[in-house]
Amino acid sequence: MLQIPDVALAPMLPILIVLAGAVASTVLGFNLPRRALTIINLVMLVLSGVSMITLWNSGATAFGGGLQADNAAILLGLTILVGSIMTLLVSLDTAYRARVSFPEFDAMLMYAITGTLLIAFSGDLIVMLIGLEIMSLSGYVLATLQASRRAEESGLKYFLLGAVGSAILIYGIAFVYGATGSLTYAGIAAKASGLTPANVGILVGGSLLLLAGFAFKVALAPFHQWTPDVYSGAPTSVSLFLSTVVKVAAFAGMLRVFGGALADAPGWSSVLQILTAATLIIGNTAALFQRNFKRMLAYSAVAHTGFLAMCLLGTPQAGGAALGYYLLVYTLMTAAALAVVAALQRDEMGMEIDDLRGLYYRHPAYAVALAVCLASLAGLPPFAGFFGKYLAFQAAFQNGYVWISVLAALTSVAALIYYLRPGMLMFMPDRTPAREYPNGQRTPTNFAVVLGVLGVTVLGILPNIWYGWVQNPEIWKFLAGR
Amino acid sequence: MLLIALGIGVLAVVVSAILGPKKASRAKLMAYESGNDPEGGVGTGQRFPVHFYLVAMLFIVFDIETAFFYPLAVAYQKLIPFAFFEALTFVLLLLVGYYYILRKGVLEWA
Amino acid sequence: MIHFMIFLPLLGSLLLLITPVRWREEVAGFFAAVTLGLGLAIWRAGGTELFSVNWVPSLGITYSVQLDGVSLTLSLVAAFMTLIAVLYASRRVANPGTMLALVLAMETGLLGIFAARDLILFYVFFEDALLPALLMLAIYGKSHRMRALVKFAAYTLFGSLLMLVSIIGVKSLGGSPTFALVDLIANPVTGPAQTWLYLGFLAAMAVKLPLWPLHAWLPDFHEQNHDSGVPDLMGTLYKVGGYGIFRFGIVLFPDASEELRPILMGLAAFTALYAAWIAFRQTNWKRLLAYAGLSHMGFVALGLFSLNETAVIGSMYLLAFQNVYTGALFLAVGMLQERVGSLDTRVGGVMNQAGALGGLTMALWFASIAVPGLAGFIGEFSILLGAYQVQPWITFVAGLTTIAAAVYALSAFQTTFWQGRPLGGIRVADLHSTEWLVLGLPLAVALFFGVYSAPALNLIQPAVRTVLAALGAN
Amino acid sequence: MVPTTYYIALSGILFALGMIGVLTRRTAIMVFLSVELMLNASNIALVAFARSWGDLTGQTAVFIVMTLAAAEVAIGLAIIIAIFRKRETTNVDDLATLKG
Amino acid sequence: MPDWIVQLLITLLKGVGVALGLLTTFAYMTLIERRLLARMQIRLGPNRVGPMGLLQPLADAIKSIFKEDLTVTLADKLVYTLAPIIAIGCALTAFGGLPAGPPGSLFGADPWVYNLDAGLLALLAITSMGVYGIFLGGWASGSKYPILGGLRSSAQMISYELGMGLSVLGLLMLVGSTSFHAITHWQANNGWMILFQLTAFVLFLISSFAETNRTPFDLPEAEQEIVAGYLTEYSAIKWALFQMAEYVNMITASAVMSTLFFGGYRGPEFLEGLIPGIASWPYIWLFIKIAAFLFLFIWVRATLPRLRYDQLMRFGWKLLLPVALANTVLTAGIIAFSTGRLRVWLLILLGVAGVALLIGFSDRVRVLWTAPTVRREDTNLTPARPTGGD
Repeated sequence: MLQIPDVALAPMLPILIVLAGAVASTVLGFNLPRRALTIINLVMLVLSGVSMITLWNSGATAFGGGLQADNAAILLGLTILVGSIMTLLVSLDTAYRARVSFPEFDAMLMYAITGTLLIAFSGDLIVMLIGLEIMSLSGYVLATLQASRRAEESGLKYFLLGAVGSAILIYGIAFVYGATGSLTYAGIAAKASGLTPANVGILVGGSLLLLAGFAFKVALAPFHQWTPDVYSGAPTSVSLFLSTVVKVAAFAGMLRVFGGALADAPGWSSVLQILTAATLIIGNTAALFQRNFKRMLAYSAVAHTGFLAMCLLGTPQAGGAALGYYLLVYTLMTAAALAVVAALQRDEMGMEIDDLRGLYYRHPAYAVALAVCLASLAGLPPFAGFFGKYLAFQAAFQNGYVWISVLAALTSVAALIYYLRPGMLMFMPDRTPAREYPNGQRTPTNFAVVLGVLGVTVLGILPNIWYGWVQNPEIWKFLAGR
Repeated sequence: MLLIALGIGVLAVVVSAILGPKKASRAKLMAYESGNDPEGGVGTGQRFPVHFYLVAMLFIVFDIETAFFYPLAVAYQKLIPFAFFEALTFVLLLLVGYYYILRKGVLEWA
Repeated sequence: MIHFMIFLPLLGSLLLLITPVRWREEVAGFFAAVTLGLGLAIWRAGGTELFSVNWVPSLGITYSVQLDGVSLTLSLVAAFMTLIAVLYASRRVANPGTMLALVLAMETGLLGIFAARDLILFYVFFEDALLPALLMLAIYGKSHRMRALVKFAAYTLFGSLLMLVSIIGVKSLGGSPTFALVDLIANPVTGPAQTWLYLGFLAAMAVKLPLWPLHAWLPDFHEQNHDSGVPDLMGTLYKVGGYGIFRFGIVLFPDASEELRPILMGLAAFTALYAAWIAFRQTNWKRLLAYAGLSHMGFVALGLFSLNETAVIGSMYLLAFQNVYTGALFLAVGMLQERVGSLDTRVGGVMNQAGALGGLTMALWFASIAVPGLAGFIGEFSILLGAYQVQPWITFVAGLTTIAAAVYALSAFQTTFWQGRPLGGIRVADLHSTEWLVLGLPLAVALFFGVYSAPALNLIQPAVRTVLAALGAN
Repeated sequence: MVPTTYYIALSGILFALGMIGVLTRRTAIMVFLSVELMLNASNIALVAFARSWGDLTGQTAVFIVMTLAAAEVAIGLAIIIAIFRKRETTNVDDLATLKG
Repeated sequence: MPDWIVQLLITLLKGVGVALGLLTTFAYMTLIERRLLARMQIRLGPNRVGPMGLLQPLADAIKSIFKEDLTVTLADKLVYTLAPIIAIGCALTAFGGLPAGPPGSLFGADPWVYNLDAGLLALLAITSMGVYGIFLGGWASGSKYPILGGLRSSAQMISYELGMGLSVLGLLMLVGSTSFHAITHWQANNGWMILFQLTAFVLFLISSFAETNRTPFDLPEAEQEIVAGYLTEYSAIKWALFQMAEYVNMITASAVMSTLFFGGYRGPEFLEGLIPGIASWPYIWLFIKIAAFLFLFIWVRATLPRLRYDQLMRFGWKLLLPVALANTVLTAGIIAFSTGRLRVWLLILLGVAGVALLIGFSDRVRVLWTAPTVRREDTNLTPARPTGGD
C-alpha cells in the first residue's frame, strides 16, 4: 500500500536551482553584501533557465505527474525568469533608495520565484496550491518590507485580500476533489466528464470557487481592489515583480487548471467572460482618472488582466498560444516601464503624470524607452503589444466570444488615451525645473530597460521569434498532463 | 473523560462559590501591584514584548514541522531508505531557517 | 525596388537622429528626393508585380506589397508632397531635425498603406503613420494640443480597433488561409455577417476619410498644429480612408457596399455640403482649410460609394490631387502666418505687399474650388457625372457644394489679401527662393494634370475597372 | 456512520461564517481569524470527501493546508503587529494612506 | 439494557475512578512533598494534623473550599473563572489514555478510559492544551504580574513542547506506531526503550520538568521576580485547581515516561525467570515507576536552583531543539542502514553520546551562540531622506 513516489530530479532542477539561490541568500546574507547576493541570484536564474531549455521536449514528470516539465511549463517558466531577472536588475540599483536593501529582500524574491515556477510546473492541484502560497506569502513580505506607512498598509491589504483569495481557492480545491475524487489535473480531466448530476453540481461550485480565488490572485474585477493600492504602495521594484512575475504565475495556474484540468467542465467559462468584461471596463476607465503614473500603471495592469483573461476564453490550443505570447510581451513592457519609473522617481510614490512633461529634453533615452513601452502597452504596431492584443482578440473571437472582442476593442480606445497622455507629455518642451531623481541612471537598470524595449520591438517586428515556439498546439493540448 | 474532568473542575468552583464567605472590599479586590494603584485591565491595550510573538511564531513553524514528522516516523520502517533522505532534506531545510533565526538573534533573551 | 521605396524614408529618419545638425536638412531632402525618384522609376516601369512573403506564417500574416494603378498614383503624390514638405520645413522650422525625421517616418507609413496588399500589414502601416503625426503635434503643437491629440488618437483608434476585430472576422469567418488580399477575395464572407464586418471596417475608414459624424478630430488637429503647414500637409496625406475603402472595402464586402450605398452616399453628400457651410463661417485659415479638405473628402466618398466607374475614377483622381493643392495651401498659409504673425483671415491687404504669395495662393484656391483647367475640376466633375447616374438627388445636393466652396474660398481670400491693411500692420516680405518652389511646383502639377490628365487616368482607370469588375454589375 | 453531506453542510456553514466575518469585521485581526475559519472549513470538506472517496490524498492535502494556515498566521501576525505598533490601530478603515 | 449503555456506564465509572484517584494522589503528593523536602532540609514537615499529618491534605482541601473566592475588579470575569477549569480539565483528561495494565485486566474491562491509535499524539495535544489555562488565567487577571507570568510560562511551555515532541520521534520510528499498547508490546519484546533512546529519554525528562513548571523551570511562579506569576490574583479553590493541574500533570508526565521508556505496565522481563508472570502483573509496576518519577521530581526541586529566564529559553531553543533534531536524524539513519545487533549497539552509543553532549553543553549554554552579528544595513537602515547611491 505504501509505494515510494518516483523522485526524478531532472524536472525539478529549474526549481531547485532557484531554491538554492533563495537558501543561499538566506544563509549567506549575514556575511555577504546584498549586491553580491543579487548577483548570485541572477546567476542562479540564468542557470535555471538553461536547465529548462535542456528539458525542452523531454516531457519529464516527477512525483507521479505531480510535477510536469512539459513544454508549456518551460515556456511559462522562461517568461517568469525573464521578469524575475529584470526585477533583480532593477532592485540591484533601487533597493537601497527604497530602503529595502536587506538580504531578506533577495531571499523573499527568490522564494517567490520558486513558488511561481512550482505553479508553472504543477501537475496537481496541491502542488499548484503550494506554489501559489509560497509566492503569495513571500509577496506579502516583499510588499511590507519597506519601513513606511504606505508599504505596510499595502502589505496588510495585500495580505488580507490575498488570504481571503487563497481560502476561497482552497475551498474550491476541496470541492473539485469532492466531485472528482482526484487532485491531479489528469485525474480531474479524466473524471470531469461523465459524473453524476450531484457531482456535476459540486464540480461547478468548486470550479467557480477556484475561479474566484484565482480572480483575487490575478486581480480580475470585482476582486481587483487591492491591486492599485498594493502596486502603488509597495516599492517600485516590488510592484514591478508583483505586476509581472506574480501575475504571469497566477495566469499559468489558471491555464493549468481551467485550460487543462477543467477544460470541459461546465459553467466557469460563462462566468469568466463576465468577469473579463467587467475587468476590461473597470480597469480601463479607472486608469483614465489617475494622476499618479505608478498608480496609472497599476490600473493598466488590471486592464491587461482583462486582455489576458480573454485568451483563457479561447480553446486551450489557441488561447494557450495567445497567453504564452502575451504574457512574455506583457512582462517585458510592464517591467521596462516600471524600471524607468524606478530610475527616475524621487520617492516610492513614483511620479505624477504631469512630472513627465518634457522628459524627452532631459533624459531622451528614457523618454523614448518609456514611449515605446507605452505604445506597446497601448497595442500600437509595430510593437509587440499589438500582436499580443491581436492574439487575444483572435482567441476570444474564434471561440465565439465576439462581443468580448468588440468590447475589448472599445475599451482599448480608453486605454490608448491614458497611455497617450504621459507618452505625449514627455515630448512637450517645458521650462519648469526637472522633477525626477537626478542621478538614477545606473547600468543594471538601463540594462533591464534596454532588454524590455528591444524585446518589445523585436517581438513586434518579428513575432515568430517567440510565437513560433508558443504556437504549436501540441504544447497546449496536454496541459493536464497525459 | 474530558467531560468528567471538566465536570470536576466546575463542581469544585461552584461548591466553593456557594460555601465560601462573601465579604468583598475594594482593597481586597484591587489587583496586586506592590501597593500602587493598579491601572490598565483586560484588553486595555497592554503591550506584550514583541519577543513573545516571535517565540509564538517560531513555535507554530516548528510544531507544524513536528506534525509533518509524525506520519513519517510512524511509516518510517516501511519506506526506508527513501524516507531517510526525505527526512534529511526536510531537516536540512529546517536548519536553514533555524540558522537564520539564530543569526538574527531571535533566540537572544537579554 | 518597391521595398526600398517604402522603407528608405524610415531609414532616412533613423539616420537623421545621428547625423550632425549641420547636415540634417540636406540628408532629409536627399532621402525624400531619392524616394520620389524611385517612385518615378517604378512608374516608368509601369508598376510592380505583387510581391508576397510570409511574415508570421503561424498566423497567416504575409508581407505582400504591390504598387500599381491607384496605389502608384497616390504614392507618387505622397512622395512628391513629402519632398515639398521637407523643403519648406527645412527652411521654415528652427532646428527642424526632429520634424524632418518624423515627416520621413510618416512617409514610410503612407507608402506602406498604399502598397500593402495584406490586411494586417495595412493595419500595421495604418497605425505606424499615426505615431509620427501624434509626435509632430505633441512636439510642435500649440497650447491646447493635448485635447487635439486625445481627440485625434481616440477617433483613429476607435475606428482602427473595430477594423481589427472585423479583420479577424473576415479571415476566421471566411476561412481564408492568410490575410493576403488575394486569399481573402478567394474565400469571401457572405450574408449578414459581411455587412457587420463592413461596418467595422468602415468605422476606421470613415474616421480617416473623414466622413461626417467622425470628422470632429480634423479641425482641432489642424488648428493646434505647427504654424508652418508642414504637419497639416502630412495630415492631409494621411486621409487614406477613401483609398482603404477602394482597395479593401469594395472588393471584400461587395454585397454590403451595394446594400449600404444610398445611406453612405447620403452621408458623403451631407459631409461635403455641411463642411462647406462650416468652412464659410471660419475666421481661422487652418480651420477653414480643414473644412475645405473635409468637403473635398465628402466628394471623394460620394464618388466611391456610388460604385459607378466614372465616379470612382473621379474620386481617386480627386483623392490624389487634392493632396497637392490642399497641402500646398496649408504651406501657403504657413508663409502667411510667418509674415503677418497670425492665422486670422481678417488681416487685410497682404496682396499689395506680397503679390507673388497672393497670386500663387489664389491659383491654388482656384484648383481647390474646381475651376476648370485645374486638377480639382476633373475629379469633381467626373464624380458628379458618375454619381448622378446612381443617385440624382443626392448628387444634386452635393453639387451645391461647388457653389458654397466658391463662396467660402473667395470671401476668405478676399478678406485676407485685398481688404484695406489695418493700421500698424507690419510690412510683409514677398516670397523667397525656396518658397517659389514650394508653392510653384504643386501649382504646376495641379495645372498640368488639370489640362492633360491622361498619364494619371491611364494608371487609375484599369485599376478601378478591375476593382469594380469584382462587383460584377455596373 | 454520519453521511458525508452533513460534514459538507458543516464546512459550508463554517465557510459562510468566515466569509461573513471577512465582509463585516473591520479589524484586521478579526478578518484574519475569519480567514482561518474558512481554511478550517475547507479542511473539514477535504477530510469528508476523502472519506467518502476512500482515498488518502484528501487527508494529506489537509496537512498541506494546515501548514499554509500556519505560515499565514506567522506572516500575517507579523504584518499586523508591525502596523499596530506604528499606529495603535488595526482597523482596516483607518488605513487610508493609499487613496484613489 | 442495551450494550452501549453498559459500555458507557463502565467508561464513566472508570473515568470518575481515575479522576478521583488522581486527585487523592495529588492531595497526598503535596503532603509527601512537604515531608520529603523537610527531611532533605533536616527539619520536620507538617505532622500535626492527624497521625504524621496524614489528614493535612484533607484540611487543605476543606480550607480552600471554604475560603473566600476573590475576583479582582479589573479581571475579565468569565475567562478568569474558566481558566483554572480548563487547566484541570486538560490535566485530568490526559491521564485517561494511558493503559495501566494488559487488556481486560480490570475485572474483565480494559484498564484505561479511552484508547486511541494516535495515543501519544493525543496525549501531547491534550497536555499542550493546558497552556491555554495558564495563559488565559494570567491574561484575564488584568494586572501586570499575572500577564507577565502567563506570557513567560506559555512561552516556556511551547518552547519545551518542541523538544518533547521531537524527542519521541526516534522512538516512534523504532516502534512504528503511536499507540501506547504497541509501544509497550515492543518494549516487552525488545527490552526497555531507554536502552535505545537514552538521549530521547533525557530530553523528554527535561522537557516534562519544564512543561509542568517544576524547578528548575518554575519561573512562572518565580516569587522574587513576579510575585506568584499567573497565580498572583487567584485564591481559594481556583488557586487550588491550578495547583491540582500542576501536580496531575506531573503524575501524567511520570506515567508517560514510564510507559514510553520503561516498559509501561510491564515489569522488567528478567524477573520472569524468578517468578513466572510477574512482569505482567497489572498496575503495580506502573505505580512503582510513577512513584519513582515523582520522587525524582521532588528530589530535583530540593536540589537544583532556578534558572534565569534567558538561560531557560536559550537552553530550550539552542540546546534541546538541535539535540532532539540530531537525535531524530541519526536514529533514522541508524535504522535505515543497520540491522540486528549492530543497530542496537549504534543506538546505545548514540544515546550515550547525546547525553554526554547535553551534559557537556548544559553549563556553557549561557554563552552559546550569543551576540548576533549586526549588519551594516541594519545600522544605517533608514536614512532620513532617501539619498542616492549605496
